[in-house]
Order: sequence, then C-alpha cells, then structure tokens
Amino acid sequence: MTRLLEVKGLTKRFGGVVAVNDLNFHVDDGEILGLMGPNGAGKTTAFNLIMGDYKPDAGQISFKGQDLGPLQTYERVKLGIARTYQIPRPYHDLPVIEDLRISTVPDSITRCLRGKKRNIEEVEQIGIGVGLKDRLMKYPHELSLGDLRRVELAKSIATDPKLIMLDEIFAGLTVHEINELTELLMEKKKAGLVFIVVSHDLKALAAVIDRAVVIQFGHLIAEGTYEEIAHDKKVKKAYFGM
Amino acid sequence: MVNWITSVKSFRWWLVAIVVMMVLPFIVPPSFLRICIMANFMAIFAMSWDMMSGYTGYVSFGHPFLIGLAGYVSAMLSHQGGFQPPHIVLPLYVTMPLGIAAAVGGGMLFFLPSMRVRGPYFSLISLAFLMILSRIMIAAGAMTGGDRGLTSLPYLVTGAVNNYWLSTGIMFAVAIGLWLVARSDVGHVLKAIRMDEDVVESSGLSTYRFKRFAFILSAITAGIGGVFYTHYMGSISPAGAFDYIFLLNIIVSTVVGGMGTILGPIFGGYFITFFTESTRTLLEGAWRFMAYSLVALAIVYFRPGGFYGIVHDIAAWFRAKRRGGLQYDQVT
Amino acid sequence: MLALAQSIAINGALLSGLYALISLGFTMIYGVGRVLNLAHAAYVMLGGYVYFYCLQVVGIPEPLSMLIAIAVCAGASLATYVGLVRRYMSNPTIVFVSTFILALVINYLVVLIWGMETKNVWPVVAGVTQFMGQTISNNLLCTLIVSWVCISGVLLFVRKTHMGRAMRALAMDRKGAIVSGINPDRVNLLTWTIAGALAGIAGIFFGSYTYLVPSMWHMPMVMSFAIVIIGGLGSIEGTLIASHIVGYMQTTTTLAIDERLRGVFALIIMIIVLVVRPKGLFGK
Amino acid sequence: MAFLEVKDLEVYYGKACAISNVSFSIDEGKCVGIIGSNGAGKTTLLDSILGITNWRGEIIFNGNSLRKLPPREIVKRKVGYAPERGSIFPGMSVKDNLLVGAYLNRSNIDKNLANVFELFPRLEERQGQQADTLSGGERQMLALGRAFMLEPKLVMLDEPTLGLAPIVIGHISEAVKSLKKTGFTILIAEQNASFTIEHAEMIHILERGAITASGTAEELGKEEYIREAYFGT
Repeated sequence: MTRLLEVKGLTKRFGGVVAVNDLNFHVDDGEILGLMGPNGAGKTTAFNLIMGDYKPDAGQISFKGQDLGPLQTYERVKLGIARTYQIPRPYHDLPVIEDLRISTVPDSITRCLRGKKRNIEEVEQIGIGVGLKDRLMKYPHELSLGDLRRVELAKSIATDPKLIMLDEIFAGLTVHEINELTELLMEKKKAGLVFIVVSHDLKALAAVIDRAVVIQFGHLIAEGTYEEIAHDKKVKKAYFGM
Repeated sequence: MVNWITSVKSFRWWLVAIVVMMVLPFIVPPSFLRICIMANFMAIFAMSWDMMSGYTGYVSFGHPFLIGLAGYVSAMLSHQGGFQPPHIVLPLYVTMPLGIAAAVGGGMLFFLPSMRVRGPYFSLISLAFLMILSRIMIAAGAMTGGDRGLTSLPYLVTGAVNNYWLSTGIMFAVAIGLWLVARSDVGHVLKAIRMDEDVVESSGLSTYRFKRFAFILSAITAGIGGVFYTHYMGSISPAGAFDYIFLLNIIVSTVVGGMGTILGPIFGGYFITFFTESTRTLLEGAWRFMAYSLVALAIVYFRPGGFYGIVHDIAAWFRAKRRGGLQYDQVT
Repeated sequence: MLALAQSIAINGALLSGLYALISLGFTMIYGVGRVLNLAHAAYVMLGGYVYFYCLQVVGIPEPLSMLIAIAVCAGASLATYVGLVRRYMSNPTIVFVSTFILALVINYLVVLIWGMETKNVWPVVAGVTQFMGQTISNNLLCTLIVSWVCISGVLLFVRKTHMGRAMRALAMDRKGAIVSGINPDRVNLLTWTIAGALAGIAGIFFGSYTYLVPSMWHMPMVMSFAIVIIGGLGSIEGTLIASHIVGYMQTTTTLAIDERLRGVFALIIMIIVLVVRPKGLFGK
Repeated sequence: MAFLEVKDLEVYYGKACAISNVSFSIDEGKCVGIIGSNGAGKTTLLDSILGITNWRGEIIFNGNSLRKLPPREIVKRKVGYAPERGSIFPGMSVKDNLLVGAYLNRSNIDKNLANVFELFPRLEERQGQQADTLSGGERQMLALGRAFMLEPKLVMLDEPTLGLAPIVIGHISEAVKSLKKTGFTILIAEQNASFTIEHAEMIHILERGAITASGTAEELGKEEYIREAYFGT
C-alpha cells in the first residue's frame, strides 16, 4: 500500500491554547481512516491545517510524497484533497446544482469563458449519486441538515479528488440517513477514493473505517482498528473520564 | 463552436435596445441626445464598478481613481497648452490607449495588492488611493493644471449626434462584452466569491485569479470610459474627476439598477442621469443634489436589490405561476 | 529649525487630540456593532455649523450653544442608527453605502441652510499664551484640554462603569454579553449617542481651529478611517496612539513639506499597515 | 409545580428542525443532565430557554411563561448561563469579566465576588490578568463564575468539560458539587456522560433534537444501547 497523506509533528497554537500538538498520522491508498477524539480535541484544526486554511507553527504535511507547506488551499485541492465543512456552508443564493457546479469549474479564465454549462450533466450525475436527484433545483434554505451534508459531500466529490476529508458528516443525522451515507462512502471507496472521516462519535464509524487514530488535546493517543481502539484504556479515559 | 452564438434568443433584448437607440437621433432634439451621452458614460462607469464590486462584493470607493487616471494621462499627453516642462503632444489615437493602459497599470500596481484584504478594509484602501491621487494631481500643478485642471483638450468628434453615436457604440460594446463574461462561468465564480470566498477556494479555484480578472476588466472599462469622457468634455479637473458626488453617482447607479447584473447598471446610469437632468429646471443646485441623495438613500434602504431585483422577482413569479415550479434556465 | 520642531510638537498635539476625539466615536460604533458609519465625520461638520449658528447668528450664550450643538449631533447619530442602520446591522455593505450617502445628504443640508461660503467661528477662549518660545492661542490650548478631558472620560466610562463594560463585552463576545443580560440594541443606542456627542464637541473646536465650509468633513472622514485602521478597528487604545501618529505626520507634512500634500503620508502608512498587518498595529 | 418546565419545545432554523417535541422539567434544587452528541441540539435547547432562539411550545420558569421574553428579561429572572468553550471576554481582566456577569445584579457585587473567588481560588490569583491569557480550564471557571455573579436561581452549563484534561474536569466537578450543596438548581448539557451522571439526579438523552430516553443514571445504565453509546461499557 502506498502512503497517500503523511502528517509529521504538526503543531498549532492559538494564543495560550495548543490546539494541535506534535501530531503524527498517515493515510494509505485504498483505506478509510477515522480521525477521532472527544470534542475540542483538535480534529477540525488538523483538517484546516491540512487544507492550508491555517499555517502550522511546526511540522510537515505531505501528499503523494509532495510537501504541502508552500501550497495555497486551491492548489492542494487541485492536487486531489477535498473537504467538507462540519457546519455546511452552501452559497445561500444558489440552487444546489449551481452550487455543485462551482466545484467543477476549471481554474482558468480562458477555459471558463469558452463554453457555458457544458459540465451540467456531469454535475447532475454527481448530485444524483449522493441522492439529491429531486432536490437539485432547491435552494439551501429549503433543505434539511442531512441534505446539506450531501451537498457538502457532492461538492467535494465534484472537485475530482483522491482524498476526501469528511468533518463530522454523521452528526445530527437520522439512522436511516447515516446508513445511506455509509453505503455511499463504501461505493466511492470501491471506485478508488480515500477518506478521512472525522468524528467524536466512535460508534457511528464502526461500520465504515478500516483504521482509526484517536487524538486528545491535539495529540495522538491511540491508533489501530476499530476493535483495538474501542478497548483501549486511554481512549476510554479520554471519552468517559474513567 | 461556442454556444452563445447559437443562442440568438438570449440576444433578443439587446437587439431591441440597439434598435431603439439607433432610432433615437432621428426623433429627439440634440439636447435630449446630450443627456443620453452623459447617461451612456455613467452606464459605462457603473458597469465597470459592478464588474468588480457588484460581483465579488469588494466595494470599491476608488473607481474615480481609475477613471481619473486614464483621463488625466490622455489629457496631459494630448494637451496643447504651453505649460512647463515642455513635452511632446501626441495624437489622440496614441494618448487614449495610453490612458487606458495607465488605468490598468496604475490599478494593478495599487489596487491588486489591496485585494488581499477583505470587506471594509478594501473599501478604505481604495478610497485612500483616490484621495492620494487627487492630492498629487493638485500638488503637481505644473503638469496637471492643479486645482483648475486641464481645459481645451482635443475632441474626438464634435456635435451631439456624432458624440451620441460614439458613446452609444462604446456603451454597447462594453456592455455586451461584460455581459458575455458575466454569463459565463467566470461570472458564476465571482458571485460565489461574494457569497463565501473560503468555500470557493476549497473548490480548487484560485479566488485571486478570478478577482484579478474581474479587476482588470473593470479597470479597462473604467479606462475606456475615462478617456472618451475626458475628450468628450474637453476638460478634466480634480473637482470633476475626484469628487465624492461622482463616486456616489457611480455606486448609486449600480445599486439602483441592481448589483451584480451588468444590465442593471445601464438602467441605473440612465435613470440617475435623467433624474438629475430632469430636476435641473425644477430644483436649484444644492436642492437638486439633496433630492437626488435622498432618493438614492431611499432606494438603497428599501430596495437593496435595485430595479433588476424587482423586475426579476416579478418575472420569476409569473413564470413560476405559469409552469408551476422553477426551471433550470430561470434560476441562473 | 528649533522653532519648526517646537511648532510641530505643539500643533501636532492639538491636531492629534482633535483626531482622537473624532475617531473615538467611529471606532466605538464599529466595536459594538461591526458596522462603519461613514456619516460620522459629517456630524463633526454639523456640530461646527450648529454652534456657529446658535452663537453668532441667533446670539445664544456660548455654553448653551455648545450644548445645543452637541445635542444636535448626538441626536443625528442616534437617528442614523435607529432610522437607517439598525435594519441592516447584518449587512455591513449596505450600511457602508447608505451612511456614505447620508454624509452627502448632511453636506447638502448644510449648503442649503448656511451656503457655500466659508464662515469663521469665534474662538471659544480669547487671548494667547507664550510657551516654549511659541505663541499659542488660548483657544487651541482649550481645544487640547477639552480633547483630553473627553478622551479620559470615555476611557473611564468604558472601564469603570457597568454600561461601559457592557459595551466592551459586546464588542468581544456577543453571546457571552447576551447571556449576561446585556441588551445589544440598547448598548448600540447609547454608543451611537455618545459617538455623536463626541463628534459634536470635536465639531465645535474643529470649526474654531480652522473655519467652516461644507467640504470640511472630507479630511476628517478619511483621516479617521486611516486612524482606526492603523490602530486596529475597534481598539480604543490603538485609536489614541494612531491619532498621534497621523496627527503628527500631518502637521509635519503641512508645516515642513507641502501644505497640498497633507494627508497623503498618513494614507500611505495606512495602506502599508493594512497590506502588511491587516488587523492594524494594535488590533487582535 | 416544577421549577423549570419545558413543554413540547420546537425550534426551526429555516426549514431545518433543530429541536422537536422536547419536554422535561426540573424541580427546585435538583440537577438535570442533558446528554447528547455533537449536533444533537443541546446548545439550541439551552439557547431557547434563555430566549435566544425562536421557539414554539411552552417554557415555564418559576411559575411564569418565558414566551416572547427577550434574553435580558430571562436573565433578570435569575437564569445563569455558562456558554460552551468557556466563552469569555478576551480583552478584559478576569475581574472585569466577572463584573459583566453582575450587569443585572449590582446589589451584592462584593459578596458575590468573594463567593466566586472562594469557589475558584485560581480566579482570585489572576483577577488582574487579561482573560485571553487563561488556560482552557480557567476560562471555563471564569464562565461559571460570571454566571454566579447573577446569584442565579437556575444555572445552565453548556459542555463544562469540553476539551479539558481529567484533572481540570475534577476541579469543575468539585465546583458543581458545592453548588448543589448550596441549593442551586442546575441544568447540564454534556457529551461527557460520566461527568453528568456524577451530578445529575435525572438524565435525558438528546438525539437529533428529540429526547429519546430519560431516567436516573441506574435506569439508563440498564439499557444496553444507551450504555454502549454513552457510558462506554
């Protein structure tokens, strides 16, 4: 298996608070990695560091062997990393299909000027693929939280990535919605996509992940399969204080 | 082949507008045409502002900087007065492109770095550049004529009818050009930037690249408007080019017409110009500006979407009623 | 040379104090409501004109004229918030554009009532004082003292009173303020009123420092922008320091370089600060 | 008559339903815990009680309906709230932070300050310090302290243990215990089940905006699915 993403010694401080502290983990090709930890453990900060939204105070992130340090967010996306937002951030004035289409627009003025909406079928397929078939013409304020999460997922898929980072994608969804999303992830995994799934909730990920890393106070405390970490003493202590 | 050429249908309103404008000189007096000329220029300035600020949400208070810079450069190079230091007087077909280039170049040099900062910060910087340029133009009196500016500049064409054709032609050329860009995915991305810039970045698009493009288009448009306007008026002065009321006119034209629409600013430019001109006989000086400012304020306050928004809402309501639901081509 | 330096030192202190007075209200409004009020400098002009009118046209005694001027500005500011801004608090762009138009409305209101020609305001205090070999008018000294009394008053208010703390609290953490029982709307009402009153005081002295003319708000508007940006939007202490940077720079430019370039250097510094450190020198 | 009674509460953000049909009550002097995961609607629930959201249904506090009341009126009725992540005023000193908490209760400031400092001696040591220099635990203490400056009849704690080290959670736990002893009525919203069951006499499980189970710690511990999901056994 090849290393896809490697995070080494990642550290980020905000004022007096260390959000991510000397964090090390990696993702291999063909797997779904769970990035877990109680709320406030630094998971989202780690995501933002990988995406380039913040600059790390120390440490290195490499993707497909390439150092991401000097790259802007959009360059990282073009390399094949995509993310979803924990709180969905749709464009409030655009219907779903137009929202998704932004992710397929080429990052080049000349190519944008040539030909309009030729990517509409492709976008429609992605939308249908995440189960938004009859909601493509709806505006964000008409959608439920579950649907907005689907839009987030579809947007990340539309950038044609290799690795997708899902931030708390199951939070607040019904059991039925969770099952549907799980199926979808499995399907995409077969198609060759790699996922990092962030969740504070160990249980929800049991069916999805191949391997998990658990962080607390921005630091890695356990790593292994779901079974292994579920019985890890440190993890239990982190979650339940026992 | 590109689709937009095949879709003649979407050009039908342009054709109507062009036909109306072509008939106009034969049925109205020159005094009316002179108002139309001013309206054409205001429409160009408003479209320029809209391309940058209306689309991306970066509210520029510095557009007179671009317009004035273009006008001044062309004016200084083509001026025939014997002021110091002596310099070569160039023909208009050289100075006008140079003026436009100055607007783009000066804008790139000053405005583009400012687009790193967002929201009100950008607006303040652009206003600061406007103030600085205005001060420098006054201080460098030997070159620029100082407070009084430059007068008796060469005209491109003379007479109301000729100037009408010229300004109308430029206005339509600019409008159709910008409209095509705005309809393309570029316009789409720019609107998305206005709504949430970070999310656009995480869709793998360089927002800076798109903002820069919008800015350059805006600067070219401002430059074109600036040089033609200067050589239509035959004079340029700090009081005219850098006055707040001029800036207000540009912004209000766009807001009244509808921000982020290209069509709106044309309507807004005409509305504002005819409004100020028609009140000229009714109200004296300050009263007129007062009334105008109050109307502008009322429109911004009660209808931030402008006329375009109103028309759009009504049309969408009718169509939705007829077809019982939104169709794809209506929501974009 | 020494005389020039002394002159710069004294005049700089005066101008800085006035600028601080104007910018303070501007930055307070941003702090509590996250909106910029572009009409703020127009109140300064309004204050100057109302004072002039009451004192020199109607003949109302000086202290009463001052009170009227301050009250008119406070009222104008409050009315701006209630009538124009409150509805669009969540849309800074509209507030930005509409308050800018409002500034022009006030501008033409002044033109309509008092005309275009310049007017000289009687000095608030007559006579001159010799200081460091310079002759300073008592009026300017009074301006300096009043500025600092007001500034100290505002600082004491926001630090030592419940309402002042509520203002700062709202600026820092909206939800924390609300769960403490602070009513954001009331704090905004008060802040706009205080800001208007400060602008009125500044207007009285600004008018007698220079003269009255309907375009006199342009420079204070842009300068107070520059000041709050250099100081960091919403930071009161930063605003005070930045007022002195800008005030002294402007005085130096006017007295030692070229009167026509006044303001240019302050603006250039503002631009550099913004591009290098977008949150201002003292902003968080 | 319950001290706080929430009946058929519903909250919508646009068309998305955040809280549906939530009913529960607290008796005076008791402690109730709401356990739920991220996004379950805990904060929305507490916000609604304080009047920050638009809700439907009925909330009765101390015999009076809170319908249509603005937050400050509810705070006036002595509802203290420590928002999540120890939300504090970063640019103010610790003491000033506490004084903001006394905004609507200015009669016994000195006594209340002394009480807070007794509860959290750490805050007394640092009272002159700027609040953004505090650690996560100290911030949480400050947020709690600020709520106590009101002399509240009901205290609502939103995730008081979020992101805190076990030893710091211990300090917070001590504080909550001494509050209970003093007779405060407490509502805790938490993900941390063990912290909640330590203090709460009654626990409600909140999932996707609805209460899915209620009972004492022992009662809930008997249900396997809840035990697995929240108690970690």
